[in-house]
Amino acid sequence: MSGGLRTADGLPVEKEQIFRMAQQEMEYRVDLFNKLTQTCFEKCIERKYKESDLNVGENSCIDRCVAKYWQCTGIVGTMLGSSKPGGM
Amino acid sequence: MSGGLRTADGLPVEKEQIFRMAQQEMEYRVDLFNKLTQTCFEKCIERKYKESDLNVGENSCIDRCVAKYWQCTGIVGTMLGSSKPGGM
Amino acid sequence: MSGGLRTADGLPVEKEQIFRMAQQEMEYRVDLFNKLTQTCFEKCIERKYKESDLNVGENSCIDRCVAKYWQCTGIVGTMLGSSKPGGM
Amino acid sequence: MDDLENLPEEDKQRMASMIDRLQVSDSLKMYNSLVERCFSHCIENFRRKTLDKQEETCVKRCAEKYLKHSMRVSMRFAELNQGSPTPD
Amino acid sequence: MDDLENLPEEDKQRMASMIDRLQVSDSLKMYNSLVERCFSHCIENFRRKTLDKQEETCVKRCAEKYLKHSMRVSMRFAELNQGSPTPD
Amino acid sequence: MDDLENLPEEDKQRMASMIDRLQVSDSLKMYNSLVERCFSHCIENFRRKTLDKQEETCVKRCAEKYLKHSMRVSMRFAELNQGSPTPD
Repeated sequence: MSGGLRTADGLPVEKEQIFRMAQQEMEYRVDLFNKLTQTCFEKCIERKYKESDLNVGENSCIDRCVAKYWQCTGIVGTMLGSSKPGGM
Repeated sequence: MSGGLRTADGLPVEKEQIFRMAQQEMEYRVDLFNKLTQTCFEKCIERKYKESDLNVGENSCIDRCVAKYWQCTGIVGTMLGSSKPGGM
Repeated sequence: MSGGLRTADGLPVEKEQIFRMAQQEMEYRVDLFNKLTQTCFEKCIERKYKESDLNVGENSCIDRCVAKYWQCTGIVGTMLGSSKPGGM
Repeated sequence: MDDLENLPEEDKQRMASMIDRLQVSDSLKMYNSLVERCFSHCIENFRRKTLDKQEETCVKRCAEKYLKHSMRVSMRFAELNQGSPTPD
Repeated sequence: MDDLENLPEEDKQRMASMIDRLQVSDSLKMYNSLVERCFSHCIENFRRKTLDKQEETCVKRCAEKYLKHSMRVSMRFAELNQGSPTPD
Repeated sequence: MDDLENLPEEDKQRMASMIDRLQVSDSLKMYNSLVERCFSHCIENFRRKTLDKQEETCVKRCAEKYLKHSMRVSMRFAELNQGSPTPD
């Protein structure tokens, strides 16, 4: 707790920024996961709910849906100037 | 401000956790209320907006919608391992 | 750091409130902008995506959509007892 | 949440200020989503940049209905939270 | 995020507590949106204020399916984050 | 918000850092919702796990259109916030 710039909370600026970036990255990943899950549920799961298990068709649809969603994340990320696909 | 474990903010750990849980419980209730309100509006309110008052049919639909939504909260809560219906 | 009421963070109450209000106003504006953008995209942009530019019809639709949305913000704000149209 | 009643005065203040903040945030979000909902339901044509009389009436009734709906939901919700019986 | 491994013990604790908080918030939000989704899909009539057998079954299957779906997405998502190849 | 101009230097820094944080959060959320929107509009079949040429083109145009749309909305929005007149 000596020397260097400090934020309003009394922490060194650099460390505070690392925490903030880690938190934002985690919030980003949670948000991505939630949107992906909801979107693929809409696309792949039959609305009749005849049973509570996923059938073969639903399972393979989910796998492909996740893979395609991931590719879209990469494409849009590149357009927005992000360095790695699916990342910040 | 003496003895015991403290968080980064300098508060005793236990008290800090009580605040955090209280805040999360409140955010949960606000979110539940908002989703319930929006969902029952979609289900019960006629889209024509012929007048600005709720009619008899809409009012009784709202009451039943809230009651049924509450039961669904209980069912899903039980599945997720929550202790009380509608609670955390 | 002398005299006057202080919050849990050790800041004078009044200044802390100014920060809080500024943050809430900014979050409000970001939320308004995002909802406006999404809604006008739904209303104005053709779903075929035949090209990546906006055509003349889409551009003028956007301008009018934003203007009309702003008026709705004013109408609802007045009903909720807000002092200035579109503001807090 | 019974623990909260045993907290000293300064903690109660902190709790009250947290509740305050959540309520302001929530009512600003509600304002924005009310505008979005009524705009989406009521505004269909973008040939002019001002609302016509019919659109304005629609937005007003929509918002009034939503507020009345929300108050009724809130009464029923409070009853359920307290475990009161409700008429069928 | 490699910087995080070099942090001293108290910072790791702070990071762990942040992750904890995010997970609790996220699971409460997920609970609410699961109820909203299954209610919206399954409940169509409001002539009574209690769920009938068919509605209850629908809600249970919907929630179970969503949870199984979510687990599968989560496995695929983890593989993609680690860059593993997936079968076509 | 005029109060802000009278704040001392350290408070201005705190304000700037808050704005920074909001902007990063907001742009990450926007990234996620752009992917969700364009994926939902463009991807309809799940017979393979890679995007075909047509799907890729659709996603790119969708994202480009959304960004251009967003920039136009942002210009109109700024004008309205400053009370400038806009052409009909």
